[in-house]
Amino acid sequence: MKKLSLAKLNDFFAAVAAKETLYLPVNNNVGKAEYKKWESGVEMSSALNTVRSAKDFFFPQTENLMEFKMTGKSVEVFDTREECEDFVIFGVRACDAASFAILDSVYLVDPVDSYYKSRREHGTVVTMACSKPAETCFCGTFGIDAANPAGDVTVWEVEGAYMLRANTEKGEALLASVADLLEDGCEKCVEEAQAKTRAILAKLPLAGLTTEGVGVGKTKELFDHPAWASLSESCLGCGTCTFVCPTCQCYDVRDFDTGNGIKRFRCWDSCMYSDFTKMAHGNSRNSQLERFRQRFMHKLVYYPDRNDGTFGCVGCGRCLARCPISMNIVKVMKTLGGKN
Amino acid sequence: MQDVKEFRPKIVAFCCNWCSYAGADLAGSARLSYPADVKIIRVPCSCRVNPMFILRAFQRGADGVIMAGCHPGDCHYTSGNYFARRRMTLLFSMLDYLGIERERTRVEWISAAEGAKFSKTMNEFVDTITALGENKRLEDLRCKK
Amino acid sequence: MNTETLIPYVGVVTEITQQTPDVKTFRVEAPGGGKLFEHKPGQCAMLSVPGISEAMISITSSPTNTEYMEFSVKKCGCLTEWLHAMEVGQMITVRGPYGRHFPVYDELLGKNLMIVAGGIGLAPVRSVINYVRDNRDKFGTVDIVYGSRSKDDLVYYDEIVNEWMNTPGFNVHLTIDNPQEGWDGHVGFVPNYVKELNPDLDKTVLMCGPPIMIKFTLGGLMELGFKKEQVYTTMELRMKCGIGKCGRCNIGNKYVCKDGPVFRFDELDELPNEY
Amino acid sequence: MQRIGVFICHCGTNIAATVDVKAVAEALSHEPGVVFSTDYQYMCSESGQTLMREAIREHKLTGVVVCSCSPRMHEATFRKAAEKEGLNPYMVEIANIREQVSWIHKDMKEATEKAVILGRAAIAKVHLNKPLKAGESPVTKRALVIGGGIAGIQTALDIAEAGFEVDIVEKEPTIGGKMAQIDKTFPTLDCAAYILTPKMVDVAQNEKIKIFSYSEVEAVKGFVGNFKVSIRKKARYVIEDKCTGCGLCTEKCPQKKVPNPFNMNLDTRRAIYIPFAQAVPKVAAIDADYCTMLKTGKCGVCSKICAAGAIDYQQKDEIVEREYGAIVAATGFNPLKPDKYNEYGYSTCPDVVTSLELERLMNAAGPTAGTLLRPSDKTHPHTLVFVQCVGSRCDAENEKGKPYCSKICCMYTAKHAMLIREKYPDTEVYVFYIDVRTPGKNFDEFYRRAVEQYGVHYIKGQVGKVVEENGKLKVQASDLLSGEQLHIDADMVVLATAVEPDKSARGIATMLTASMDTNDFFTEAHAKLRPVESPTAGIFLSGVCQGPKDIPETVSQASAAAAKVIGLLAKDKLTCNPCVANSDEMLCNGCSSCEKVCPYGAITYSDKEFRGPNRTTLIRRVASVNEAVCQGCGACTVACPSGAMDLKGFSNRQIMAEVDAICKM
Amino acid sequence: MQKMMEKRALELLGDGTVNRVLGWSAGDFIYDVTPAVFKTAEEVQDKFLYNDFCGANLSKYLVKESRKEGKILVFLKPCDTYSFNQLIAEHRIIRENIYAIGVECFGKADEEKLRAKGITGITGIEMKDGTYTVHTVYGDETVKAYEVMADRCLSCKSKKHVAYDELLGSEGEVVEDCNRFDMVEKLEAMTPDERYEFWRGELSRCIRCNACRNICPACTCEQCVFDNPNSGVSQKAAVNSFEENMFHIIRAFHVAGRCTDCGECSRVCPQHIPLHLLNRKFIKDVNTFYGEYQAGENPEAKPPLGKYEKNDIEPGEAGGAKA
Repeated sequence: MKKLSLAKLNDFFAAVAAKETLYLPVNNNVGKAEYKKWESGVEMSSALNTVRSAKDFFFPQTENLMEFKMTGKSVEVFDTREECEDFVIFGVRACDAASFAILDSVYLVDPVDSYYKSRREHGTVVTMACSKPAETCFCGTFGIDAANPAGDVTVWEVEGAYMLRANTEKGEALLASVADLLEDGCEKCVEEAQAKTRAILAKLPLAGLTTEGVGVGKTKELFDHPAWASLSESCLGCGTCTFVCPTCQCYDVRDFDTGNGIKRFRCWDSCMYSDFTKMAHGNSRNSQLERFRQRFMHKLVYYPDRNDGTFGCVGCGRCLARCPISMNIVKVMKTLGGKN
Repeated sequence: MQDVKEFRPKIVAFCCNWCSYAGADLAGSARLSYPADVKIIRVPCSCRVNPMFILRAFQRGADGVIMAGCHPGDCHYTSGNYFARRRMTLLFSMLDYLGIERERTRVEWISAAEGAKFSKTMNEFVDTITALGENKRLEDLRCKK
Repeated sequence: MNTETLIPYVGVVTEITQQTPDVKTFRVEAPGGGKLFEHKPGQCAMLSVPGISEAMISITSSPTNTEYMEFSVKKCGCLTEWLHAMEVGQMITVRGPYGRHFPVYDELLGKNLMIVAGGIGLAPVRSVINYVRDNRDKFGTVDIVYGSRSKDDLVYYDEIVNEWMNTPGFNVHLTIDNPQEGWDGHVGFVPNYVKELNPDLDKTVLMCGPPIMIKFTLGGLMELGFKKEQVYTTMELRMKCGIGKCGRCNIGNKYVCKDGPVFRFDELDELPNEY
Repeated sequence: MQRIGVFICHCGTNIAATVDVKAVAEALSHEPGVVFSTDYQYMCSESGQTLMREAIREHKLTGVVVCSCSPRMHEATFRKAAEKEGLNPYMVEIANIREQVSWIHKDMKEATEKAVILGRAAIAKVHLNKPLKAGESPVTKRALVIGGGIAGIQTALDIAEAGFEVDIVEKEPTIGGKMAQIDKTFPTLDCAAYILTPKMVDVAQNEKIKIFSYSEVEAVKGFVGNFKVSIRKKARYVIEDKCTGCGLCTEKCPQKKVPNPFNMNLDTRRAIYIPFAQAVPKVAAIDADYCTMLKTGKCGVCSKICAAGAIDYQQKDEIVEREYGAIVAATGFNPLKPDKYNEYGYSTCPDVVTSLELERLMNAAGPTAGTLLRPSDKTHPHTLVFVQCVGSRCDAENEKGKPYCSKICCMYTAKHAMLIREKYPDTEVYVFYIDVRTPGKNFDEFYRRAVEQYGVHYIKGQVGKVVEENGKLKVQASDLLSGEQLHIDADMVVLATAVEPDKSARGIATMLTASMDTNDFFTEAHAKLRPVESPTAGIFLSGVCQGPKDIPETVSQASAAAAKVIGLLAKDKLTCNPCVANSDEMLCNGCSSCEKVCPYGAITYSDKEFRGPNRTTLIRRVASVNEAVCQGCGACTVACPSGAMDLKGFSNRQIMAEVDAICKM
Repeated sequence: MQKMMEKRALELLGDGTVNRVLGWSAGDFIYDVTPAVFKTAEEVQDKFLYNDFCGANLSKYLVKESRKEGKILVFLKPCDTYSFNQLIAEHRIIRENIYAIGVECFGKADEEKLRAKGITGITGIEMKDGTYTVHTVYGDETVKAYEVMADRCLSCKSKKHVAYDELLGSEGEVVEDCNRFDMVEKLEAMTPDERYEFWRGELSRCIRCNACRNICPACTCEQCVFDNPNSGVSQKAAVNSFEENMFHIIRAFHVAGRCTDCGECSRVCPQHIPLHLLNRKFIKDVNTFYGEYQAGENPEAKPPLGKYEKNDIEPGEAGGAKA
């Protein structure tokens, strides 16, 4: 455990940023937190979390995959990816940190997605324990401890200082590189801070939310559940929940004809979109009910089925705050039998 | 000497078949020149010009887009240019509102008999766009070499 | 397998055969000749014309063919239209192979097989048929029940008549939906024909065709006493990435492109009913 | 993937001198889909077309791009050639590398580059072209002629002669037009009335011709072969069928002080009148502005004396709907009113007259019964000064006049001068001119007779000022040849005022959707090759409405227009423009946005059943386009937010493909 | 109000006038209200809610719902009635299948404004006399309703219902000086460079979730051009600044003259982009150039882009550098 006096916070950021790109939550022009590159003068946001999740760092909304040149009947392929450089993300919350494991379970299993892998290898995640969770938080439901997030380094804020704990080699290396700014940390202070946070977590309205009714082996039982009709009824079929979700990982691959060649890129896609499963000979999910069901079944049943019971949701609460019609995974879980 | 390549704008001109395209033909017959930077796309009527085409041109690298049609009241289809006029008025105002240079887009009414006006308009427009320089605010970097 | 899974190979189309009015078979080779990669019967590859689209197409040639791969494509949608319009010498991109193959290396060994196919559905199982022909000693008898709307819609007709029908141990049963001049073979739908044929229960069935055919054939087989464990099918669902990541082909806890497209019917029972 | 052939035309040296045609052919040969690319001397020639047809056959072309002159010139030529070879004509696109490249650019490199880019755009478009099939529409076998002057009369007679029905709509109570007002005609000096009135009678007697006199075109709908026209028959308060034209009413009407426009308001007529003795139809009309009965309800003289009982003070304007296959504009002209030319004193001095006024003053049926008398004091003028080009050939900046030459003034002035000198040898006649223009059969001879035989003083120079002083018109002028300033005391000054299109022409052009030039003359489809057709299909041009003309020219053009109309009406069916709007029902929302901007009412809606998700059915309101009525403007395509409405031949994708090709870096 | 609405809903369901009720359904927190179709009296009694957080415009749901079997009751706030009328004008909803009850509205609250005040961990809100008492896990907070009123409601254009079968509560008036164009004017007064920076700053946050489009009662296309692979302009993500601009310009253009200024686009934007400022620009321009026009006010009125005047302003005279 190391300690960083908040007075030295800027020096710390400067030192990290001197070696690699440092990203941290910053308030944008409408006062909402988003990850931005640290530069001198940039202040960290005090918001609980960013509007968009931290998945962007490893799974950006759009990314170029390759290019093609077509002349006459011939086709040439060019791998145009840019080399990924080392970077640090500072201030990731427990929920988002947990989401990386979920993304890994998709992108790092065979066949490995090299685009994702490269960014994952080059990124160091510094997490920040929560001290003021919101009513929309329910990470505890999925066994995530907001007071003790994962990540390469974990940070707790205690009076006037950050306590930092390296959890991985990458984390050790990061702390070592700024060792001259750090002092010895205080385990007890961290425990106190954690206790405080956990006390608040227990009082949150969704603290008692359980995963009863969903999870492994529930496919047959839930797929034809009558509640899907009313749950999905007012869904707009937009991609808001998907795009703010830290664990949604579906993508589309598209080609763009620049006039001088074809750029093939991938971009986020949403299973809520009506064309998600549209193919040349039809669409296997024609109604919003089917699409809505897919999204929640995937997170709450199919994913756990494939991943030893781990849920595809980390309880960050973004979809609760952002859904235009306030339909969300909590309402779904409760309707399907979850207790609160 | 600096090795600066002279800026030659790319200009797309949408011309209605009945008046302005014929005006361009007349400019040609009369050998009234205008810069080669102007390339004409023939449309049946100015009302065929979709704002999407104009944005598309900017995306693909145009530096200026001009739409030319029959004089109001002279539309071959009676009313096409009146609708086009409203559409373009609103679109141009919106582009301006977004801070995109107002001068990059223009509408002119040029009749089949106005070869001279066609040539003059195109010369002027090329000058305007050359002075403005490259379109940066509505560019799509993917389409640039 | 290509390490950069999304980056395709470039292949040259060296021969185009018009199979039916809306199906063409494309022979694809590496630019320097030879196959782009090895595959197993039932696997798919992602064909693409950059700027048009990508589509998952089953590899219809047998892995025993050492010179080239073949893809049979039915015209439906912009990519397939493009492919149908192209000429020999055109390059396209190919990546793969993807998906689970028919278990010709283990479970099917020594078995009597019955292949049931409808329309373009013969394409994915053709690789099995020719693999079995080339490894005749490893398998038992092969019954092929194949039907289409009309005689003109039967794919690989010449190959069926000239080669499959002359292969020892092979029994080919062709049918078309409606009577047609110049056709003296069986007339009727595939599911009914299968029932008429009343196959022995020792057969393992590989099935591919339109969903309605699959549904009724399966029902018929169950009635005859077949078990779902004896019946395999291959599913055509639009797959985008082919590597189980993009999420499009997810059904229940399976990804068709990774866990399929070949499934045994008892496995499909586990899945929600949306395939 | 299309198989495209590209053909670069040299157009002799018209293109090849500025554009490296070989380089263009070479560059375009590498474009996707191009399987054949070549250049040729004259693509539009028989052998050029053969070259194209052979290539279509040999290379199994599915699309053709011709880089040549404007598509307005030869698109039809090349499309026809392609069609002969079995290729759908709409698979042919033209890249305009003459009018838009070689004729306006000098630098070969630049011109060649641009030609390549325009060629690429055409290729990109052809890739998305689809074979189009033209529909057919029936032809209403009747023509409408707007204007009953000599142009309209001749056109109508010729059309009727061919056996087709013709309606003439004339805004005045009689046909005859300007020619009826003219005394003698140049260069033969025969009497206008002698040659015009028999034609007017022919018109009246021809069963195929129906005259709507004192009527105006109110609205025009439809399209070539199928026009629907509303004609407003203005109330003339005289029942046409009953009036015998006896003229008694026009003598007994107590309201005598009505200016007489037929005599250029140089005398007066009654409130009920027949414009002139030979009027056709010879039916009286009441001038509502002056009729005491209509204004005050007290009088009724005409009604009382009319034995035929033809007077109807209650008559109202009547709208008649008629259908036509073709419409001829013969709206004619008016002499410019020179009231802006204060220097000539027209507005202030009664003895300054226009040439047409002079015609009336010399006409036996005119206000002076043919004796030339000064309007001011009815005395015989001894010195006359003619001023040429009043309002003609003005600088563009001059807002009073017209930039063009009115063409007929030189000749009629020579005629006037000659007639005056002939009849009144004691008069001195001066003509001030800029140039004397006499191109025409026997024209120059005629002019020379005026100068040589009749001693008319032709002075190249301009009149600066005309002022009235003690009954004389003091004319200040300059003689450009001698450089002298001249002062002439004239008794009369005659202004050869410019010819300008009739004021009604613009409104009519708008209704006909025919285009006009800046001077309000109708634009012809092609200045040389299609001079009697408007660019708008089914609209033809006859007489001065297209540009200044003398009588023989007018008559020739009138007959030419008639020939074109006859050619059109002789067809039973017309091929429609296949480049029409098309609604994709799967995308249509039925919101009616498109319908609101369609000028032809070509879009209708209906409820249709569609397959919804999972075997449900949905009923949706969707648009459909009447292809025979749609003219293909494309207004609907932009009004449609969903992109359901598109235009064949100019689809969104096609235009964007052109944009892409042109802007390509 | 909620009581009255519930009562009418139960009555109309009970007497068979309607077979469904389109309203708002209570959520876990007081503000997370979901539009819902209630089919039974029990559902209404159980879940029906009308409070200061019922901002969602229900009119668009009628595109689907009015095509179903039987009549549906819908509750419409004043601004929703404009969208309702506009949808009728465009033949998108079937009026005969709808029983519309106008409900009064004095402005809706924006929970984002509570969050902006640092209020979090909300466990309940009590609303009384224009004051909200917010219970949170961190203690109670009180705020005045107007402090957290949605921006769109602060510049409400009309409290008048332009269409209904029945009205509950009081009828309001069109707000003459609603100041809704203030921000547009402010932007217009900026230099082009400033405007460009402003919009880049806003639109660059777009994640193309399509929430603005999908909530918009004017965007009811069977398939949006941006979703149609055959349109040539389909986009799935805002790949770069051009595509961000393109999408929002074209979307605004497509709803120009049709947008009723209900403000839903800005309400739902997860990135808080003030999208309504684009629509309002068009509304303001239409008013200035072609005379006052309020979409949805009169379903018979010809839309400004569906008509013209011979002496309309020339494009060259619109916008441009301010003198």
